[in-house]
Amino acid sequence: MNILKQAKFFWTSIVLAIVFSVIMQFLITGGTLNQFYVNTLFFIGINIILATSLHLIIGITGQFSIGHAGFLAVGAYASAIMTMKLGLPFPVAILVGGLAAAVAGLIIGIPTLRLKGDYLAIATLGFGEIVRIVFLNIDYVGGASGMTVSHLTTWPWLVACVVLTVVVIANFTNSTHGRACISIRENEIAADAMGINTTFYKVTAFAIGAFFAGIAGALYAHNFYIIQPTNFGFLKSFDILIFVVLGGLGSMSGAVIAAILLTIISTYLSSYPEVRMVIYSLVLITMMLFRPQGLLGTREITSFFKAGKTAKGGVQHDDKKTVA
Amino acid sequence: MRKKKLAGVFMSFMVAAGVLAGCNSSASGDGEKGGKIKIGANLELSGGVASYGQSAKEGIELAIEEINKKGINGKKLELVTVDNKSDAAEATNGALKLATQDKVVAMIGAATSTNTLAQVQIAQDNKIPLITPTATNATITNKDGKVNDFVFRTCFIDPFQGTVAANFASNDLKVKSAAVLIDSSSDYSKGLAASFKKNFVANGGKIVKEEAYVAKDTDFRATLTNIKAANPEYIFVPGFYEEVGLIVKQAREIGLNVPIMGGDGWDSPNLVKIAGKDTLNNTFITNHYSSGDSDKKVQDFVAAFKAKYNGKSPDAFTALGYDTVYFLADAIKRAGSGDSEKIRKALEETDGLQLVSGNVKLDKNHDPIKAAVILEYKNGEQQFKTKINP
Amino acid sequence: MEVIQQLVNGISLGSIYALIALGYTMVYGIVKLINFAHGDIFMVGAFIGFYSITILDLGFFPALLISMVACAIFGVLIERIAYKPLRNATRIAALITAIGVSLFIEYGTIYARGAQPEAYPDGVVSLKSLELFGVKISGQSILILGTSLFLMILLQFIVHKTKIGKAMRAVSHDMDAAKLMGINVNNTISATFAIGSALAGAAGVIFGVYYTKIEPLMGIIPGLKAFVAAVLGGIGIIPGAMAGGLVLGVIESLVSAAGYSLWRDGVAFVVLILILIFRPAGLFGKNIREKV
Amino acid sequence: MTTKKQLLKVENAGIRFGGLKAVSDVNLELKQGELVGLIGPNGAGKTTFFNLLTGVYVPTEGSISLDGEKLNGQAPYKITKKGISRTFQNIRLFSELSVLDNVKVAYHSLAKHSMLSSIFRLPSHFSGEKEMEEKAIEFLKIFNLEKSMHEKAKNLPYGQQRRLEIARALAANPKLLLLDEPAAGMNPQETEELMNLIALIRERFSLTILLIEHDMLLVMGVCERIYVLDHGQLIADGTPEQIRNNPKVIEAYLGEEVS
Repeated sequence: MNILKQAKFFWTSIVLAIVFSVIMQFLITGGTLNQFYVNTLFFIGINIILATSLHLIIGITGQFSIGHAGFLAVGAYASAIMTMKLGLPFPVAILVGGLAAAVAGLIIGIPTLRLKGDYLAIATLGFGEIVRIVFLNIDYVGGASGMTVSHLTTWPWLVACVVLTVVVIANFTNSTHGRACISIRENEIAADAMGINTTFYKVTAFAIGAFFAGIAGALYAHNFYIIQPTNFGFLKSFDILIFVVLGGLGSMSGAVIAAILLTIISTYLSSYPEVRMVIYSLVLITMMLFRPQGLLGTREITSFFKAGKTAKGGVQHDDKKTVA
Repeated sequence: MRKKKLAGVFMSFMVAAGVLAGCNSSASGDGEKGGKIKIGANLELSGGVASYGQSAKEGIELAIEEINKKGINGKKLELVTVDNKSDAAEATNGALKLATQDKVVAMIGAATSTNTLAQVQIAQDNKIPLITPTATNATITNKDGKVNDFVFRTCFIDPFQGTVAANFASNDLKVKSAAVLIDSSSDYSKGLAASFKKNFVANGGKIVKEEAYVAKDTDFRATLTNIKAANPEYIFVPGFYEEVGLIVKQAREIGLNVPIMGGDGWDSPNLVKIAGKDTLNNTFITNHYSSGDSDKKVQDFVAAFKAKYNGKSPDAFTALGYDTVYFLADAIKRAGSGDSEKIRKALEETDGLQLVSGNVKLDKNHDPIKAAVILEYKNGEQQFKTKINP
Repeated sequence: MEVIQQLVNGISLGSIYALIALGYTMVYGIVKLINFAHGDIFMVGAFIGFYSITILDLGFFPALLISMVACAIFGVLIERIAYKPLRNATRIAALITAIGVSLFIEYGTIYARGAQPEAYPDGVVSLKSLELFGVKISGQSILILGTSLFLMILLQFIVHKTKIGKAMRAVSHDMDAAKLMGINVNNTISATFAIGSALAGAAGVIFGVYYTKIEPLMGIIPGLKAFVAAVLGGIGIIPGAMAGGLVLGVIESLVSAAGYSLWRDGVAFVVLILILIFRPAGLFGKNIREKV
Repeated sequence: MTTKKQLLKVENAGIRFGGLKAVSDVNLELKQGELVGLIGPNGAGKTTFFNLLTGVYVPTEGSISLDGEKLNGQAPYKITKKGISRTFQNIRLFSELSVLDNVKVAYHSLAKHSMLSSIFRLPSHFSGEKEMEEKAIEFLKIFNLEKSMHEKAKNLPYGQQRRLEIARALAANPKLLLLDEPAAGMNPQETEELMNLIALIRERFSLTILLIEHDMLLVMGVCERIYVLDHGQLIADGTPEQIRNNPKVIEAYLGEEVS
């Protein structure tokens, strides 16, 4: 693709994003959107960050991690300590949240990423639970009863973080480094034989994914007033995993759309408490039965508008050994 | 290709915004309209502690049904329930929905402290009274010495129960050594344990062992074996009946036969079912009322509840949920309208209101002051031992 | 003495994990699916046992049997409806479906009967407790151990001596080859789900008798623990699941005994991760090299 | 040719899996620019030997060195960077990636732009990616694959997939190219084209090539020297003519036609 055109489109997208967020900002401050919608938007934004960050790990690099809530927790707690205990400004907290989660990603990634498939999944699941239990036992952050956090997440910060996440992960994916990650997903042995430092890229993808999950954690902590270890159990990890798989493994726009849709569905259903989770689970089951490849399959949403161009990414669906 | 993904993201954003904006236009108006007063309930109806929220909800619904038979100031209560999935984020979202979407005049808060704390700021910002039936964290009503003027609770957090229990252990049971087993996920449990320890030691007793568990644990044998090894004469377990039932049962099983005592969190017929009648002998609780009490209020509540829910017995969450509605209804009545500010003021002025869980008067922190009674379990029945006024 | 008491505690707990873990491991061995709904079948088993005892007024063993049969049927239904159509899809799709099924069972039960706990009646099993060298072993512990051991031996017998057991092993070894050899793969997989679910159902009833309290979400944590146990022992390996369950139960008891009950689950997961790193195929597993 | 510099030296290399000796005591030397064949009956350990050379397996005995530098125990990607690149017996393309991207992946270790430059789309990213793309297309042209460069690799016909694998291996800029049965499953015409191609790239990139092949005709036709592996051990080496007449080789292939 023409490089100049690519750059031009990149900047157009950024401008569009700014225009969109400014309009939304007006709607918010003008009161057209009430707090409930604003908060739902915040929730969607946080989920988008989580979905794209896990997409990088599972969808692109093919490393089956189901402990993502652990990174969310690390980011949430680290950032909350920054603002609530040390009195540092929110931007610093966001950054620290991301970095702390990235470090956690490195710590868990380096020993476990040599594991494959289900074993990696189990190890990451265990890691997520360990993180939760560690926070449960630290009185400094309130132990089991949690830690109250001020509401500091604002729309501009949210948009900035979402855009940053999406742009960084998209840019990473669409570069030789992203291709290296995809090659690991497609065939690790061949990738190795082609000179790709597979360990390095697996750990890198893991750390980048963890970094953004940590940022999501910072936004989460400062939006919902309180954080508690039980909020970050393995069921939370499953929620994030569901975004990625339901959207279509390997499709970033799929993950984003799934995050948006499922957040809206779940919010809408909260008014029907009796049947909420029953319907939600049925939606999940039916979706997977009728579209096991996810909403968008391996494609990006743009490939539906432009024919004849192969999409990048996606895993083979005929090969059972690829994933998991 | 990358930018196309971005385009996708923005499009999705737009779609989402569109959907949301669409909903907005259908938002309902005032909370007091057409002879109805809208109140909201934001409870744990799914997720980890769904049993708490569901119990509370049953009590709330029963109370509303009863109140609507007569009406308040000629109006009826309309309940809007949202499920917070036992998750703070969802609780925030739910509270915002109740406050800004359904425009309720008052909200009944979550059953646990976390999920209630997630709503406190919203109640304050939107100036809508929030009453939690069972959340015990002190900071809910009073943060850094400042009272959250729109936030109230029906349950009892006063360390008074711990004091009463400690005095009872020292003076009546005449024990010198005690073990404490705390539910570390509950501030209520921690608070009771702290005041118990302080008073028990002041009375010349000795805490020989301190152990902890987390709500929803099921196997306490190892911990109890540890406690047994320390050889206490008495065990203080200020937890909730779901775990306490198992704790008492397992303690007796491993031959730990000393008196066990707890607080109002024990109070549930399910406690007897879980622990068993015989095993529950030689256990004591502090409570605000005694359901074996001939108190008509209590008896009527239990009977009405059983009638509505096919013979099911109410538990502490149900009773407090039920009480919360009456607490609120009383305030609405006195406020004379569905105006949130007036309701807030009326709630604050509550004094001597007779509820199932006792006679309620609020202290300056919006926490109720109730008398305490000590009850003993004998063959599965609560027997009144003594009553202590604060 | 105290240590022995703790070991007894741990083994009782562990044998429940082991019973649940068996189902996990069998299903994984044959369709390579982490069946997250398995813990919920355990919960359903506990409730069926409860209703058999309270409403039908049955004793422990009839209730156990009814629960096992009902769970077997339930397990097969789940497999046929939710998993079979996905047999050729990615395994992650099947995993998400399993999560969906798990949520559906949990919240379907809550929808049907509410989320509040239920308590097994007293005296379902009236066995005297045993005092051995100052260690008190409750009658229920002995019953649990006995029943679990019996079921495990029965399972070993089924897997190794019967036709269906041989078919299971063949299918888990190589599904396509088994198909070529005339084995009815669908039925074999269903049988695996049936047996695994029956064991979970049995575990549910035993759990109910031992711990009294049952509730719709009770399957989540034991399910996760049993899964860890299956991995500890080497997932797909039947004796491994038993050993893994017992080891996990004992570890948990010892950690609690050491006074770190809040770290109990953490230690279990740390052990899990260490095992995975240093012996990825589990205690009983063989490392298999990928062919290049 | 005989005066050329030695490139690969394998001394007493071997590996055992548990008690099983899969390959043992292999001594082998390749000089720069040579095209050498490695043959042997099924299960003789040919692919295992390739795996030893490329670091997939770590030799349990002996040593392997390239250009005098010891390779034992190095990670596969490092060995690739040092100049050994390979194809696989069972094709291992990145099947969901486009043909072009498959080649670009192999070119990755030569990329000049850093991860940060890609993430922030700095000028070096664009120039780096551009250079990569041009190079990759160049390789595809050699293999006559440029027309289908935007196809997914898995959608290529079988013969083209084989060719793509070689193109990809070549893009990693090897000194030594290891081809594991490149003609497997090809018809005679395709095989011949492939052989011409191999000769061409060998000239053009001054490559040394080690070739595993089942098709004896092909091996005898193009290779200058041949090593024969049986039961994990080298049983013979020499010119095609010598191999053809070696009784040990005939014995090893007993039942198989040595054409």
